[in-house]
Amino acid sequence: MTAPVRVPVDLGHRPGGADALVRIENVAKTYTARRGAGAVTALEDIDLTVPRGRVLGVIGRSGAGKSTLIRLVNGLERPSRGRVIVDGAEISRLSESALRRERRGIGMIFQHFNLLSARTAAGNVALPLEVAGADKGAIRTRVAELLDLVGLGPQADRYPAELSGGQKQRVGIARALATNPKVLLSDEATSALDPETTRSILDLLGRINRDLGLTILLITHEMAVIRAIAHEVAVLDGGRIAESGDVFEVFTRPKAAITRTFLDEETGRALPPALAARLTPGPATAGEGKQAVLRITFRGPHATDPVLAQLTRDVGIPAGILSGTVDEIAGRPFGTLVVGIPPEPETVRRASDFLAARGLDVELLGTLDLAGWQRSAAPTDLIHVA
Amino acid sequence: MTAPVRVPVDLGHRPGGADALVRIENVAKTYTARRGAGAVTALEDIDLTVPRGRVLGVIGRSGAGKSTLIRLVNGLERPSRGRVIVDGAEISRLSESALRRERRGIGMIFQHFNLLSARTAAGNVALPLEVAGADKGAIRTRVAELLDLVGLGPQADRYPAELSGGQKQRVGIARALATNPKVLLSDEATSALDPETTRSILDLLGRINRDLGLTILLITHEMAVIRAIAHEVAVLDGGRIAESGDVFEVFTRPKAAITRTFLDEETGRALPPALAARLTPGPATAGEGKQAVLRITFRGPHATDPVLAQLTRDVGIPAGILSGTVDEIAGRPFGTLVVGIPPEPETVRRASDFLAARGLDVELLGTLDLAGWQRSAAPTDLIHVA
Amino acid sequence: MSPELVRLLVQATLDTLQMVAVAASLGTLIGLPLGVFLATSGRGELLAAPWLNRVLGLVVNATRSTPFIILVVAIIPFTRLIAGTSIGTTAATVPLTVAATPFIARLVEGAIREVDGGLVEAARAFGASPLQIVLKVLIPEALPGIVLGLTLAVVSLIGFSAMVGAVGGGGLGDLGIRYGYQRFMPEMMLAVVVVLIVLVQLVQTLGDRLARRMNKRLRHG
Amino acid sequence: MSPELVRLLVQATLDTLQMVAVAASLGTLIGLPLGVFLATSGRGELLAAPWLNRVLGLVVNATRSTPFIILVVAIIPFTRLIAGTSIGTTAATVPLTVAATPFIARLVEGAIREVDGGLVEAARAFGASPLQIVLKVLIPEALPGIVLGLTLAVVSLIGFSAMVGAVGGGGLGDLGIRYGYQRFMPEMMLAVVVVLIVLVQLVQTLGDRLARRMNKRLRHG
Amino acid sequence: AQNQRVRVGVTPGPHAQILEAVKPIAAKKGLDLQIVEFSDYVVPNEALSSGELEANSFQHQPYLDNQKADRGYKIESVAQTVNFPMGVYSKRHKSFDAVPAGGAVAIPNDPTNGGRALLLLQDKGLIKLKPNVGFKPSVADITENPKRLRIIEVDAAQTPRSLDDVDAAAVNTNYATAAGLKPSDAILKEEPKGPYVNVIAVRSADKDKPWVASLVESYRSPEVKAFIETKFSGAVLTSW
Ligand SMILES: Nc1ncnc2c1ncn2[C@@H]1O[C@H](COP(=O)(O)OP(=O)(O)OP(=O)(O)O)[C@@H](O)[C@H]1O
Ligand SMILES: Nc1ncnc2c1ncn2[C@@H]1O[C@H](COP(=O)(O)OP(=O)(O)OP(=O)(O)O)[C@@H](O)[C@H]1O
Ligand SMILES: [Mg+2]
Ligand SMILES: [Mg+2]
Repeated sequence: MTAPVRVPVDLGHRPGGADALVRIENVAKTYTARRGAGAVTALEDIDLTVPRGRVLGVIGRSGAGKSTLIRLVNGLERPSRGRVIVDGAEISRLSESALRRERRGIGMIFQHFNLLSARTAAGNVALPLEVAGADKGAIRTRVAELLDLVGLGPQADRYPAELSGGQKQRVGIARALATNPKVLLSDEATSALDPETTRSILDLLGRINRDLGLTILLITHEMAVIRAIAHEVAVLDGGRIAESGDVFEVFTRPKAAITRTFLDEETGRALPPALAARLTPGPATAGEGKQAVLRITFRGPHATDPVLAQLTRDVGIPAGILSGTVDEIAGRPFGTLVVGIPPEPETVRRASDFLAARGLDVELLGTLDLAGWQRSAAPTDLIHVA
Repeated sequence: MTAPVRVPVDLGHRPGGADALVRIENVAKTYTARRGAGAVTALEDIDLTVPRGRVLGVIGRSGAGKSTLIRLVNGLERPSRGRVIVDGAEISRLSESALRRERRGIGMIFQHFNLLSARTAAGNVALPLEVAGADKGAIRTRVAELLDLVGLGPQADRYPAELSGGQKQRVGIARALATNPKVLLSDEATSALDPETTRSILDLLGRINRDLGLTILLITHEMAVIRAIAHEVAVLDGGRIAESGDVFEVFTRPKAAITRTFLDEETGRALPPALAARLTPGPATAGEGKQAVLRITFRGPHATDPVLAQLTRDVGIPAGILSGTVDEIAGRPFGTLVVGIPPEPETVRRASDFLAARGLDVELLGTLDLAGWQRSAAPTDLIHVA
Repeated sequence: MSPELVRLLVQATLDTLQMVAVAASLGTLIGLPLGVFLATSGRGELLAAPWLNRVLGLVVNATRSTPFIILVVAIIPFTRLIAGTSIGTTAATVPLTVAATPFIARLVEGAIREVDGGLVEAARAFGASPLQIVLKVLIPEALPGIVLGLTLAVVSLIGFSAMVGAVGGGGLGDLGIRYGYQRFMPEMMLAVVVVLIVLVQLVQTLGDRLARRMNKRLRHG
Repeated sequence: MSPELVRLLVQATLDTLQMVAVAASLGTLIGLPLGVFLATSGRGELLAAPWLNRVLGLVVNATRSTPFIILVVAIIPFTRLIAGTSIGTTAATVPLTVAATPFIARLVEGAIREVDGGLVEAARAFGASPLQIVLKVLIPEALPGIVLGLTLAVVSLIGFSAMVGAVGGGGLGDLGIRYGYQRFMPEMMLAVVVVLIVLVQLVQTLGDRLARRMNKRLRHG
Repeated sequence: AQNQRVRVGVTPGPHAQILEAVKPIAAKKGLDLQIVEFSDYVVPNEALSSGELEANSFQHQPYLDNQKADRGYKIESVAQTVNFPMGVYSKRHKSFDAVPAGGAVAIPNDPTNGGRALLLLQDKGLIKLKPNVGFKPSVADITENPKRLRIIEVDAAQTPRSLDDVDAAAVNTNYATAAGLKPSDAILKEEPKGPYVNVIAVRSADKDKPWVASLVESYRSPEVKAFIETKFSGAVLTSW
């Protein structure tokens, strides 16, 4: 693929994004019962807004109602209760013909691609342009440009049946962007893409968001996607919003259990599985071969290593890193370290106090029992005294 | 969903896995040309084996040939050249009817699910059991058990059109496991799943691999999946194998550029994008506001923080963590830190020598120019002197 | 209308129902597998038997292109073998079935060809035999289409059955022709047409409902 | 066969070709949109117009269930209006077209109903109008099915056209019946049947090829 | 004792209607007539020959002879019945002379009636047919057509319906009256004593069976004659 130029995405909070382009008010959605299966309440009590020019990421378990939510926004589903308003138009109440006008300003990337089998990649991308009545020459130019952007120039004349999964997905992305919509609804747009292609697609979306003010409502199950492109995030759980807010806030201080669980699956935030198996949650208990495990979260202007060095040097508590990550979320630095310290309650208290005094978030995960740990010497080596 | 019991996966190298259950020898695959499009060479010079009872992960860019590769293994595609042998049977040469017998021992999870629209979730899972001639009662029991395992008990009687993307994918997973195959071919089995569900599915696969000796050939674009479950990994690039080997080896010492690129997209291994934009690759150059950026890789029995502390204390070179991660790959500890140090060549040389002497891999990424860095004070705060 | 004509109308309706029911059932019994075979036995397909495919295709085409009355006469010995006689409503069911079968086969073939290739691949991947694929994948997935096709066939048969008058068969169409057309009795013609329309309307509605009920795919709203 | 009979055969073949070509073309011209409408105008569907849907469905059913010869008589005034006369090959094309149209409409309806609902959703999401959805999504996606349906219709028409002999329509089927059958000229019958089979075989092969060529989806191998 | 079953094949229209009138009379003579209508001219003989009918009543002698010659049936006529003289009608012209050169003439498309129509035209000197064509000449047998008449063959019952579209049409009288034409208005008329008297046919083996006599008697009864005369008001001529 022709690698799109890597442009760093400016994700800083910007002024002027005050008005809500997408407003979801008190929405519920129930799929009616049918012979052999009961009704399914997919969404309940949903209140959510996407400010103009911003990127809202939605995460949630499989079946949480994410696709349903996004389909409400362009009126493919009607809410059972509540209102959906996009740029002033009450989508949830418009007639199908009135919806048509509104939808021309809303691009959508479908979870299952929904490509026309009888049209080539180029033909599929051309569809929304034809629908909008663009002239032939303009369509040709725009389609070629879009296919190049998503790295599918050479595949322009292939039919969907001749494309790989990720290639199909990229055709869907190009198609959604074809008419320069003001809102983009993206349902797992990068789920079939490798990390490199994902990055280039996210760069592309970020660039359009920044340069053209595209508002994006983005569903994903990849935390990295939220981290890379979203300004705000909403976490859906069982059809309800478990929590929502600024990405940095939510990711660094997750409140809902589901959010924590998701973040824990990211490398560095939780114990490696081999160690996790030996962890007893709850207050620390002393004993031979035991370690109290703390998770230290660095938010914003704090450094990583000196804190542990100081803990050892100044307080006399040896701490070993069990796992950890230092990264940037929505452009702001953020780190997590999971460390092991001696398990005596007094030691744990002192360490916690010391760290808290330095402005760090500290969480006691439990007690690690390494007695009889034999399988591999490796993990224990991680735990050491500085 | 009913959360499957979390069982830690034993991924240690085990003896007795010497014989190759899947052998791909010198294989090439070309899709023939048709009116309007040329021939496509999807695979070339592929040599690959999956030892019995092991998990081989395959990664590669979108369109690299991963799906094609996996489809060769159960004979859904025939290679244009070379041989594919599964458990002694030459799949690439068998007649369709001979293939049938072999295929009953090979489960497959399809990238696009391929669920029967006319059957419920339970009916879809029952299909391979019916095909294998299991009796009704046994089928009912097994189907219920499998649906519970993938967290779809309540959705048993829903049709695919009434399931979410991830729910469909899990039906596909349950279906592939139904007959207790000896080999599982998995084409992006978790691509539509949230981190928590992904984890539970991987735990499930790992458990079956461990307990029943299931051999798995697994395609994924998520490095975390490889990390969590694969013993070996092969990296496909443009239809050829760019590199392959033990996961720990490949992930900690990636040789191919494509592998590095993929790993760099993981949190911690590369610079955060905001900083990456200010990095000039190449030898370090001194200057006002400049930092030399080193990537330090800890493999196996090495600790993280004391090294940096020692670098500061003993060598007198202040080092700040720019990003980093400490984790476990295939059960072995592994860490990466990207650090900034003063950019003078002599300093860089000394630091490198010191770290190398301690058995660490050190790589000079380039020079970071923070002069005029104003947007946010945050990232620079990460860089400090211990 | 005189009571006699009403009696005739009732009898004709029963005759039509009987003929169509039998011809449609038998036609489906043979036409369904035949259609499935035609759809799956081309070169490189599931049951690949290109030669047999071609021969059966030819037979189907030949049967379909032969005018009904010629078909009727051509198969009189066969009719007699099956029905014991070659005339009357019962006997007429034989050529009607012979005419319906290839028609149904082609309709079934069309429905089967619409089934997503990915589903067949999935079944092949699980080691399903061609027969299993046909029974567990192709037919169930094509069922809504097959039902619509059968509806089409039944409606065609109702119209078609008018021609069995040639061998002394009865039925509504024949009644319409004999009385309405030959004897110039417009009220009989009208009565017959009304009954036919009601009948066809019933069949069509039933077929549509059934097909809709069986279709578990996402519908285009 | 005498030269005179050969001449008759050639003339009949031309007549059949003409009638079938005209009836199939006009039938498609009207039947295609009609079928699309029937498939998309049910309650809650794309063009939702349940009343018109029901009325048109009734008309289609009525036309389909009326025996051909009765249809011929019933529409004589209409035929005369269109063709200037009610008898002869040209005039026969009118009832043939009237009979073919609802048949084609139902076949098209079936093909359209097979189109994946997700594709219509995608088009709706881009603000496509119902007409655009029909022209850019439904018809192109259903095209292989429509072509198979039209093939079926043309073959049916070839067999059906035998009945236009009633109004002096001529054509192969009529020739076969009047000479081959009624006048007991087996060689004529054979000649007619052979020409018919060749014709049908050609149409079927062409239709199959075309449908296959147009189908860009994954095929079941 | 049970009445003897006699299955009689007829064609729709007058033959069927007459047999319906014969039925009650035959019943008194111990015959249970079962009338089987065939909208075809070939099958009734085939069915009779193969024993699926005991008799049929739909054809005239020349046609029967020809069928026997063609297909070797062992059946024969046992009585003459009725005649449907054919007439040529027109809505456009008062006489056939007024039919212009190249005018269209509709005739029935079945060999019997069509042949009759052609022979009628030959008798009136309008066309010439090949010699020795027998009773069922076809359009292909026309050798001379000085008026260049366009002969259009349509279904027999269709001929009256075609009058609006042609200059003239040869119509069997029964269809003519049913369609509201007056036989007296015909511009050409067949000789009533032609060879086209219809017959009752039975298998040769049966011709001396008592039921045959009963059937013939019932048919050629005064009641039936009266029925025919009132029902068809002269369009169907009886032979007794
Ligand atoms: N039927 C086909 N005809 C022509 N080319 C094809 C066909 N199927 C796949 N290809 C091409 O072969 C290459 C490999 O495809 P494949 O599906 O194996 O990729 P992949 O690695 O699975 O990609 P992804 O991660 O996007 O699913 C791609 O360039 C694709 O476009
Ligand atoms: N047509 C339908 N009828 C009944 N239930 C449905 C229907 N569509 C979706 N559901 C149910 O509604 C719930 C929400 O579905 P939705 O597709 O919105 O989930 P999702 O969050 O997008 O999940 P995923 O990440 O797996 O795609 C699920 O439990 C699903 O099974
Ligand atoms: Mg979804
Ligand atoms: Mg793939």
